Amino acid sequence: MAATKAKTKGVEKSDFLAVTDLYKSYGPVEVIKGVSVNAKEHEVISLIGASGSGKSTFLRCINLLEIPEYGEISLEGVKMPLEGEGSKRQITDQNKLRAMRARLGFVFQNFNLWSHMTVLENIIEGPIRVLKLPKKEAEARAESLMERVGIAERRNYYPSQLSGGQQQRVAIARTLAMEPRVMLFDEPTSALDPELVGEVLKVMKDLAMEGRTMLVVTHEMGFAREVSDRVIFLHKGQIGEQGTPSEIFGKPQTEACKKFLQRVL
Amino acid sequence: MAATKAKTKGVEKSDFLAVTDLYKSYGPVEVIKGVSVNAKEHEVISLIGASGSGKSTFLRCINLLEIPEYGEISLEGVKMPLEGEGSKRQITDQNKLRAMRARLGFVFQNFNLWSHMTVLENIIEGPIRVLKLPKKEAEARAESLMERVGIAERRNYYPSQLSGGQQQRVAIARTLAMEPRVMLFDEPTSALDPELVGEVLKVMKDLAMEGRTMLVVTHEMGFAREVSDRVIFLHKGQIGEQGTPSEIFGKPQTEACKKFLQRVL
Amino acid sequence: SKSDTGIKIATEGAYPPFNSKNADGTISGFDIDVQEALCAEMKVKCTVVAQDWDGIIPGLVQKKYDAIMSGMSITDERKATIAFSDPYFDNSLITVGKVGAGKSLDDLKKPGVVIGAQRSTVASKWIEDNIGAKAKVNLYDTQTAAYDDLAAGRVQFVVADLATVIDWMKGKTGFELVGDKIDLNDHFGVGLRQEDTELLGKFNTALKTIKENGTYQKIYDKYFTAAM
Amino acid sequence: MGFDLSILGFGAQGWGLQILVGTAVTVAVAICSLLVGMLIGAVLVAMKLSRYRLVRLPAKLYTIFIRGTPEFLVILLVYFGSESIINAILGSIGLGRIDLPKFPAAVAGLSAIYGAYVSEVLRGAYLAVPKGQMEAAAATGLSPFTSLVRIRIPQIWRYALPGLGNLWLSMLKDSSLAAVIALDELLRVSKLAGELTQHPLVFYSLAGLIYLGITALSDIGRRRLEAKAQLAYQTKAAPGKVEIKPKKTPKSDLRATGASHV
Amino acid sequence: MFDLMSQWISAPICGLASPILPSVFANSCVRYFDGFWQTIILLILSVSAGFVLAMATALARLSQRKFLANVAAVYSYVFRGTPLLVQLFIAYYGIGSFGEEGLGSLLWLIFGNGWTVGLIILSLNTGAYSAEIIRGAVVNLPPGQMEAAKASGMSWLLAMYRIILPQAFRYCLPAYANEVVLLMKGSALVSTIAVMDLMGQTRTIYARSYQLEVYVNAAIMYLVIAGLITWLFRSLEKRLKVG
Ligand SMILES: Nc1ncnc2c1ncn2[C@@H]1O[C@H](COP(=O)(O)OP(=O)(O)OP(=O)(O)O)[C@@H](O)[C@H]1O
Ligand SMILES: Nc1ncnc2c1ncn2[C@@H]1O[C@H](COP(=O)(O)OP(=O)(O)OP(=O)(O)O)[C@@H](O)[C@H]1O
Ligand SMILES: [Mg+2]
Ligand SMILES: [Mg+2]
Repeated sequence: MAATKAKTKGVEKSDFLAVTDLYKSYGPVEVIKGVSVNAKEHEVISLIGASGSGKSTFLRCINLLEIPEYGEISLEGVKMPLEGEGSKRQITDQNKLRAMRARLGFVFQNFNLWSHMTVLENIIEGPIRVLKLPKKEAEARAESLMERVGIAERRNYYPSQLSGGQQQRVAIARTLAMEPRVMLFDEPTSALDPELVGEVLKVMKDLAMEGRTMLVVTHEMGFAREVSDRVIFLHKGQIGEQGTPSEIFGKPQTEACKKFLQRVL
Repeated sequence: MAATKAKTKGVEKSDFLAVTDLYKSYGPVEVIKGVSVNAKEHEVISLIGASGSGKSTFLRCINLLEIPEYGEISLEGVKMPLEGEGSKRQITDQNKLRAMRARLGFVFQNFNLWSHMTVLENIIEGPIRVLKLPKKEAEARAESLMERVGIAERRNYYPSQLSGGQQQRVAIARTLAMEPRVMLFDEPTSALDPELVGEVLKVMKDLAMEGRTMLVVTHEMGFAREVSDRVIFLHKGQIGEQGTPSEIFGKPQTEACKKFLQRVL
Repeated sequence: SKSDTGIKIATEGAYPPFNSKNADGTISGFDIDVQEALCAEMKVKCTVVAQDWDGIIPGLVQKKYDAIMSGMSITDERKATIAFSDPYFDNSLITVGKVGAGKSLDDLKKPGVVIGAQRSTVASKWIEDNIGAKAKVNLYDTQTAAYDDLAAGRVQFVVADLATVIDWMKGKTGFELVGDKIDLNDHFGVGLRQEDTELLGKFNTALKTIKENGTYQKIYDKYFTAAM
Repeated sequence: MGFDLSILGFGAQGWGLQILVGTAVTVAVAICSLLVGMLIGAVLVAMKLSRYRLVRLPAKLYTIFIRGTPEFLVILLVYFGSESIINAILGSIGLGRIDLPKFPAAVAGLSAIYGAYVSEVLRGAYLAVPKGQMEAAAATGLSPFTSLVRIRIPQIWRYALPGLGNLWLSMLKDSSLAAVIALDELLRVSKLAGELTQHPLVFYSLAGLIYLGITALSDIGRRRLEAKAQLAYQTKAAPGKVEIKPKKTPKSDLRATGASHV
Repeated sequence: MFDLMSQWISAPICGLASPILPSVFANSCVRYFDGFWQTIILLILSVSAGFVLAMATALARLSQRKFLANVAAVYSYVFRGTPLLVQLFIAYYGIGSFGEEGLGSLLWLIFGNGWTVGLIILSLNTGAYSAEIIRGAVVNLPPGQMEAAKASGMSWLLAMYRIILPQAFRYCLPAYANEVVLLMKGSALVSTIAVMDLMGQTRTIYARSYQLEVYVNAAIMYLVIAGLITWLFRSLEKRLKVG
């Protein structure tokens, strides 16, 4: 991690991942209405909130899977390449975007493993094609990652031959293989059968422990409470409340948050 | 009802609908293993039991949608036209079968409304084609039935334009238009959204009140308790237990029935 | 009995000057004029039907029509299937090529040469028998298509009936005849079903008459004398 | 390469009228072949759905044959073969010969081809009708025949329409094959005109445009029909007020479920 | 070169087999086989070229660039909206009528003989149809596949090439097999532009004997090719089947 630390020199810690005043609508419906989140390096932030409150949309805006109409996103002081405002907003520099996406690891709710590739192929694809790693090196990296998330003996299986929990672990390994600066998780366990949730949460906890910067949309309140440095409660496209887990779960301030926690706990 | 009563003269009440020692298998799997049920006229019988216990199969055997390998079925003393035994069993007289089916109204779980016909057309089809009623008369009958189940203002709608509850009420009206002697219901509410169940149960209760002979496979224990004269608990293709609602729901005798009731109540 | 109802005569309609279709849908040419003269002589009503070359003999056999007048050579192969009247035209083959493509028939055997002809004609058979496997032969559904490819330059030579070549070369520059006429003792006749001997007799009589009374010569002059 | 526009006109030297007539023949061949093809298809599908292997087998073999043989070849086979067969049969029972003109021959060839494809479309549609629909009919006491006519067939139509629409589009194009048996349809007229005027490109391009036009028109018509057939199946709208909105069908199905693109 | 090959293959086969073949077939055996090889070669080449073309067209149709997408759509529509026979005639008799002088010697390499014209038109035709098949498959893939590719920093083209198209191809293999059989049948039409493929040879044989059997023999050979194609694609499908 020494190398990466050196890279971030001169960047204020609070600016590691900075999302400023984000707005996003679908047609006439405003889904995100001015959300700002600054993540420090090594910080683990949980995003919670009712269904439809805009959590996924917020996350997808960060790596521009959706283009927000207003607001800026920057990683380690470098801005996402956007230009214009409102519906005219555009990506200016596709190459820069790709480079930045590679450093923003995204783990999907539905895993989205590439179904025509084996576990190993899924993991080495990005490093080889995007990071231009030699195949040997990519494979070595993949091996250690598979070991780590506990799917090494499935390396030649196809996604359809894996359980949901295994698939999600592969998806996490695939993202890690890019050595991203920040990991974004969108409800990584909600598509899993209850008995498979644990194995994925365990991997995520390990990641948090080793100091990864993580932004996690989750319905797993236990995870949020135990692992996060900060919990953000999204309410109707805005930040309803935020604080340490003990603040949020212990004494929520707003009505909305109280109600939400009552329902889910 | 005077006319119908006259018709049944000479038939013993207990013989109104008689199913004797029915057996049915699919391939090697025996699904119904010797079930006998005698329904008296005006009797309402609820069939309950775990999923897979053979309730639907039993009901479908009654009007020969499935052909049972052994056992007899008779309505008002007239036997269903079957011949042979085991896998060689055959229907002997198609005309007679059709006439008897017309008098055994069947209401499906999935309604099975004819999707290319409007509500009105669905209801008059049977009377015109099977009972050879003049169109005028069939329509008059349909009108009063639509009134009764509360779908009169939808007469020109197609099934796809109706809610599930409305569709099931049309299906009941379609069956009633044949003026059947017995109504067979196969879980008529289980394909409905919870808020739509009530409207169909109400129609069925009305039918029970006016003295229809009914055999109802249902998961609605409230309905079974309130409306039935007798409740039959099917267990693994046999009658596990039967009695009045208060007997069955109050003090079930068998382990299986107790367990089942615990789960569903 | 045919004379009561009239007879149908098939022609290809893509073989000038013998038969070719016009913009108004009618067909005209030497074959048609001779046919009209013959029918007038026989006093029967004749109708011309257009028929593609490939199917023209099967069509006759299957009684789609009663006769063929379509610049058809009398050959032994064809005689196995149908009957022919006496000849009404003496034909010979000729080779036409682009100016400079060749001087004699031997040039047809040069490597890389492509020769065009209409599928299933005397010409195509002659190429096969005399040039053999040495040349590449392009076979076309119609004679016109073969000429079109000669003009376009896809083939260097076309072997075809003398009369059609002369007709086609009218007003064109850049093409010349190659070598001598190829006389195969080839004659055009009216194709008829083998069992229709009565009709055959009538055709022969009529043919004899129009040759004797000068009608035939007039038609012949109209199409060929000036050209050749 | 300049050309005199009058060759496209309607005067004595113009091929306009011929082209128009040719277009009409093309459309007529396609329509007749579709109708006859539907009849053949209906018979074939009845055979394919039969309980008896011996009845199913010929229909199946026939379909395999049509699927694997060029349309061009089938048309020639029918053209040269059908009459001999028909006449052989007629002859053997002591009847006279018949004369099969080109138009019916073309229709016979094309419908022999499309009958096979239609039968596949119909078979799919037959099986697509939900089982419950027929069970409800049986439970009501409708006879098998009445159920077929009143319940199954009206619904088959709905499922079959997209497939039939596609077949129609390929049929239109395949009707150009009638040119090879010298039926004066659009393509053959264009060919003759092109050869005689020495402007083949003009006439072939014109023919291409006309085919494109007919295809485009048919495509619109097909969508209308499909939308209409879907009328009863649109959800929750007031009756009578249901809009005829062409359902978005991917353009990719210009091609038939299995027919040629000749 | 090809002629030589076909002679080396067909002559011995026919020589050996003629005693057991029906006479109509035996008499024209060499012709049939020459045609057979021509058809096979034409098919292999046009399927290959058409496949590349189809991929490119499908990509263009799906791309964000309006102009590219429109060009691809028009190409695909025109070739699917007109009969193959018309396309062949336009190219061979129509464009070809300008001759070498009109078209230039480079274009004449293509338009100078029926075989290359046939190859080009067959490729363009199957390219247009296959592009639609592939596009349909791409559109029906789960959108998450593309998103995951984007999220790992792949460009659109790279994602298409590595992630989307390989999956789409597996998905549409049965439809594509169907298309290849249709192309095989369509290829019979090149006999109208002076190509001696199986159909061209068949028609020439028929012109000599007028026996219906000549066509029946050809039909059997075409059926064999169709069966071969179906079998090939089935095994390909099995090999590519995942999980
Ligand atoms: N592509 C889209 N088009 C239109 N509306 C959308 C789209 N995606 C999301 N929305 C709407 O935006 C709102 C926020 O959606 P989002 O998926 O971000 O919610 P969420 O907080 O992630 O909910 P959940 O917990 O159910 O995943 C919802 O009302 C949703 O219907
Ligand atoms: N067509 C069939 N072929 C084979 N097995 C069948 C068939 N229909 C039903 N079965 C089997 O018969 C058994 C009884 O089925 P049935 O539908 O009668 O149960 P049920 O009591 O109605 O259950 P549920 O409450 O789920 O509707 C089940 O195990 C089922 O799998
Ligand atoms: Mg979400
Ligand atoms: Mg059931």
